[in-house]
Amino acid sequence: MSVFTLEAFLAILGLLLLIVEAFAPQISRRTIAAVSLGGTALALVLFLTVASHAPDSLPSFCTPWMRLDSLALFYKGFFLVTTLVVLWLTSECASYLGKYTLEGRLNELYSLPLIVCAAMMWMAAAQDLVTVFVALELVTVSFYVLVAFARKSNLALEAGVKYLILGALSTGVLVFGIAWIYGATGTLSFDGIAKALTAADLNKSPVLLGAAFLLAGLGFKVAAAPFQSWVPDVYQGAPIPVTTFLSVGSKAAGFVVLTRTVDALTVEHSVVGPEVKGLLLILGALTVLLGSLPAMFQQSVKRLLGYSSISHAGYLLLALACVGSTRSGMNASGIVAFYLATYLPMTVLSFLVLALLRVQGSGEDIRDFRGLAKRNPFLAFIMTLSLASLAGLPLTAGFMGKLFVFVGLVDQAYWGALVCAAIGAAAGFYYYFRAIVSMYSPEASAQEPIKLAMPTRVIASALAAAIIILGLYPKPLQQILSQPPEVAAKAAH
Amino acid sequence: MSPLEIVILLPLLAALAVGFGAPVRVFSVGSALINLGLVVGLVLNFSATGADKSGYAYASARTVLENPAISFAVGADGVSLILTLLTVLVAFAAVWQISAEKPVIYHIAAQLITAGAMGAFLCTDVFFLYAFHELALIPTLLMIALHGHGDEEHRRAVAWKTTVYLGAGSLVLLAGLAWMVLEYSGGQKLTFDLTALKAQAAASPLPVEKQASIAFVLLLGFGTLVSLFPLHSWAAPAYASAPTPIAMLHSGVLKKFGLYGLFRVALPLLPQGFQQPWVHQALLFMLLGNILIMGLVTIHQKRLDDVLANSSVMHMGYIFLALAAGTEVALRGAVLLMFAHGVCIALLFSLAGRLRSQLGTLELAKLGGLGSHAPAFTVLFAFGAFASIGLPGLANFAGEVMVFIGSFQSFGAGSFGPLQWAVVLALWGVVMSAVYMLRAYRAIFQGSAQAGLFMTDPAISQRLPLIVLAAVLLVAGCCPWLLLGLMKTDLATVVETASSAVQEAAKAAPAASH
Amino acid sequence: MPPLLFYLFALITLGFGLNVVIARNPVTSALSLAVSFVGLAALFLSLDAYFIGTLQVLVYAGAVMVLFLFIIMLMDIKAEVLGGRANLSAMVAGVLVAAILAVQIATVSGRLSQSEATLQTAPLQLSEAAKSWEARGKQNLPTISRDLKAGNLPDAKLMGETLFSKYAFHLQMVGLLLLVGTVGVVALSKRDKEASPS
Amino acid sequence: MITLNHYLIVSGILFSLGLAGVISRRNILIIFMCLEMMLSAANLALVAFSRFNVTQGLPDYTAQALVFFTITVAAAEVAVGLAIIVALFRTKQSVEVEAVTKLHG
Repeated sequence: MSVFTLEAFLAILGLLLLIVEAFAPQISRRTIAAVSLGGTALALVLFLTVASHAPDSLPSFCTPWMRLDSLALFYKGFFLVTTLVVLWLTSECASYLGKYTLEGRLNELYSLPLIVCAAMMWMAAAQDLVTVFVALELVTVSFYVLVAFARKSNLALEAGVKYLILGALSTGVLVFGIAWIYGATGTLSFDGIAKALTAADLNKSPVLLGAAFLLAGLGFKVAAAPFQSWVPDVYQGAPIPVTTFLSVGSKAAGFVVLTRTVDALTVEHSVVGPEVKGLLLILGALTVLLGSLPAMFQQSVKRLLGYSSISHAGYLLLALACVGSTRSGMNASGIVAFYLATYLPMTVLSFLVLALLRVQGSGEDIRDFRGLAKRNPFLAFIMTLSLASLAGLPLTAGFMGKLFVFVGLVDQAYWGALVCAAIGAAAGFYYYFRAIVSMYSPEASAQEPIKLAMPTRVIASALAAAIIILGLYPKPLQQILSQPPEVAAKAAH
Repeated sequence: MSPLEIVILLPLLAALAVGFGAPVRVFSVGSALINLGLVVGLVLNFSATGADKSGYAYASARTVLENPAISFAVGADGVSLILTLLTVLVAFAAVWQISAEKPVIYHIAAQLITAGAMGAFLCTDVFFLYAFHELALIPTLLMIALHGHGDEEHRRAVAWKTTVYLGAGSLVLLAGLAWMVLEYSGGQKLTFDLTALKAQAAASPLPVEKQASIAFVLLLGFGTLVSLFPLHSWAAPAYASAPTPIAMLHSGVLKKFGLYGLFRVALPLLPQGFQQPWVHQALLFMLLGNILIMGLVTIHQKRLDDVLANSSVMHMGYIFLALAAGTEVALRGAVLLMFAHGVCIALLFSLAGRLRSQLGTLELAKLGGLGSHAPAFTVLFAFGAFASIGLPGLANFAGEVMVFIGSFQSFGAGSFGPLQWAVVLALWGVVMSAVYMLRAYRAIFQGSAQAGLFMTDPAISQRLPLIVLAAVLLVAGCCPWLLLGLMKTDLATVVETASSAVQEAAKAAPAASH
Repeated sequence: MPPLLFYLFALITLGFGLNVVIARNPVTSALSLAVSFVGLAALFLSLDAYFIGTLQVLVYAGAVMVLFLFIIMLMDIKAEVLGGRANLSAMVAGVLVAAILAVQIATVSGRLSQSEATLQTAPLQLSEAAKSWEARGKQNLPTISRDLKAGNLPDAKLMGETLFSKYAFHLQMVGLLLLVGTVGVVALSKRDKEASPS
Repeated sequence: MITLNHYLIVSGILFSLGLAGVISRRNILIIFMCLEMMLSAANLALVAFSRFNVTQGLPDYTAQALVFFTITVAAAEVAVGLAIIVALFRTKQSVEVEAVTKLHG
């Protein structure tokens, strides 16, 4: 069996669930949740066995535009894990989400993520811009539906419209960028682009125009600077599982494509290499600042996490700009992947706590966190851990991620970006710390204790353990990511 | 598994267990007691065997990352063992005296601070050394913000001031450490391992000016954490308003991390840095600020907690004096003084906390006459106060004398330079200590008590840890060689490199002036 | 295509495009956009992209714009009231950004190596293409090579060949996308049964 | 004669017109139309490039395939988008940008 079959399985499972929903409405929500969760879990287990045995098997018809290198495999696994936790989060939130959806239906929230996951997994292996575009749009259109899904809430609808307008704008910008890259290089495949860019007589400016539009369009998906303004609003309005999916899955999907694009654009002897790196540095530094500084003034934790997600996108962009740095034992794409791997557990955990509070009927403001330590010390503990990790305190996963970014920046002597990153980190300490203080504050906003189901405890503990393990023992993950991507690719040929 | 790892992990596990609802006193106090026993055992065993070739006893390393090279490496030499002993002593006393009605978070915070301090003292990897200190810092700040004394507004303000100072200090420190690591790794892969860095420093020392610049950045970073003079203003209000166990642990133990870092990281790796005239003179200026200005400030305090907090800031000046001198005698004296100061300030804060909880005030003007009501309390306080002044026979005396003598006879023997002048001025600090401590003692214990402000002696069980601390002061004061003997070799090499560097510089100086 | 026709259609595209942006009434905007798209389709035809040109008319000018008109009528949207300070600044910003962008693109496009190429200097070589198609052996589609030999560009056939051989999988993905879109539309626009029928 | 440059300039102007509309208009429907215009402008550039990138005597049909996908995607996007806008209109009775600026915290 190949990885490709798994993706097809997920997409078909999603389709089946959609059909079941249309023709057999009497089937309960619980069953559908169980099927989608079970299907994803099964896919994850199968993926792990397949990936360790025969990673290079792809059907011949997709070899022209798809390739399974180590990076693609890593991201495929990443997307599977993300989808699994998002589906689980959906089932956690079901009781309160049902109030905001039409007739309490949630089925699309269980079936669409499966399709999105398949699309993201295809995107991870994509080798040309056509594949990237189609997969990306499949993800985006699904997200239009998901964001606006709880449409009885005005906030969700507004978030849906915002996401729609900016998403469509970014699509336009992206296609325009692709057109110009194609016009300048005459090809749509990443390999072809990289090859064309090394020709000494190539005129820079058309490539640069295309690259700028392309990066801006992809920047929307990862919540980067010119398009960052949608993030807090959409995060606040969308249902919590969807926000989590956006914050982790959509961002990672954007970064796979960005990694491939930047790798192609900054290939050795590329005529536009330095300019693209400069552009990434400026965008990254700007994103860090535009994420961190407004975050200091937020009252809603959901918005706070939105801004924090922007600033993390900034660090990731800065990491991407360190192409060619090997001081940290990984190349830029490895650093980005590592950072995302640390970002997954901490973001999911913080959204989980938010969701559990919502289920209890509490609000999403910082002051609603007051006295959480008394209501449920376990929740307070994992929230502290994930916020500390988001802030980048030593001994947590977040610090390791930031460490690699900083090492890369120092290695390339990008001092200006380093200063911006440091400012962002310092601001981060302030606003995450504020949320932590609130949790341990003796004056409680509500007194009744929060009870947790056993599975919730287990999964939350697993994620918390992931934060600590990645913070204390990152060596294995680094080793996976430091293999040059060509190794797996060569095996495929 | 190295015993040191167990010592570091135990408080962490205790904090976790208590956090998830295990019986508080059993786990928290129990782990503190076990740790105390373990560390005493380690110390005894160390004096019997000594360190191995690498200079560390009980060393072990677990690789966390190959590149950049980071490993969870632990190892103990005399200096770190003495500070570990201090940590477990103070932690035991601090945890013991948390009363039963306090929230669980007191115990969690105390255990986390203990674990952090222990990790910081015992790790031989710069990364973990820094990381463990952060682990200890955060509960400190949280506890001041949440459970500090005073009204909410005041508490918040103090908490933020402390957070800003210590946060900024940590960032400067991180930058300095990162700079140093980068410079020493040259073009090769980065390493955070202290032993590897030391080898690098010995093989290819950095240019003197660069050493001085890094040393200065580290001095600012570590200095903020120890409340070095112009960066000290967070310390007094923070200690005055921190909950008692936190004040004991931070002023007694965690603050020593800054000094320890300078001794353990900065001195061996940048031996010439601190002897560069501009760094040296800046350091002298700052430490005299600590001793003289803070001494005067302390004399003018009206409340016991302010007196103790400011005196704690002031006493740090002596240790910086040893750093500026850089002789072996002064440095060993400074380590002894760190230990002594930690024990005596923890004792004093603990007693002050008891006073506050029983009488509701610490205004010196309102107190008085307690000596006749609470004799045991008075005796314990007298131990702390007299140790703090530097009375012979108590621990601080030996340390201070060694610092002063060692500094006075520093390298440029025969010439009466700025350092010698600094020693002369610093001696006045002892006088000032005597003035404010004796005044405070008199105000509290002698005279007549005001109506309603009576207190009785604590119960025997409550006295126990305090008696232990007082006994330690006495033993270390009478037999300082017990501790000094632990660090026969570890500071000698540091001083050797530094002194040869200074002598070269001294040789070069007249040559340049001609 | 003679230059005159090019200019005519370019003018139609851009002129009605401008009208979309400045018209106050949404119905006017929608109709202008439809006309602009027809002009654009003509430009596609002039580039030998017959299939795409047809698609542009069918999908965009036909389906999409009808959908827009339908929604505008359904919602009975009034013309936008102009004025207000915020609106003015947005307009100035819009015009400025657009002008800068247009100038930038025009400058850059002059720097392309091919920018001076015309349809005559970059001609299609159908007979050579026919030969290379025949050389493909089994994968040769006789109907395409026959058309090519006869000197006609079998645009739709070539398009179909590309879509169903190289991009067959992408076509499935787009099908999935359309299905997701359909489901989404149903989920998002179904009337709430619990709500009052106002 | 008409060169590639001419087509690109038309495409660029159309794209800029769309962008100007997106920035300056307040009616969400019109903004959405302008977005479609930008997408079409990008399509024009793609088709022009594909025609002038003659491979084996024929236009490059990979780029035209992308245009095909773009048009399809845009149609789906319009459908979903209009559904969301209609849902918004039902609750707010307005399709002005002001209707969605409530979320500023």
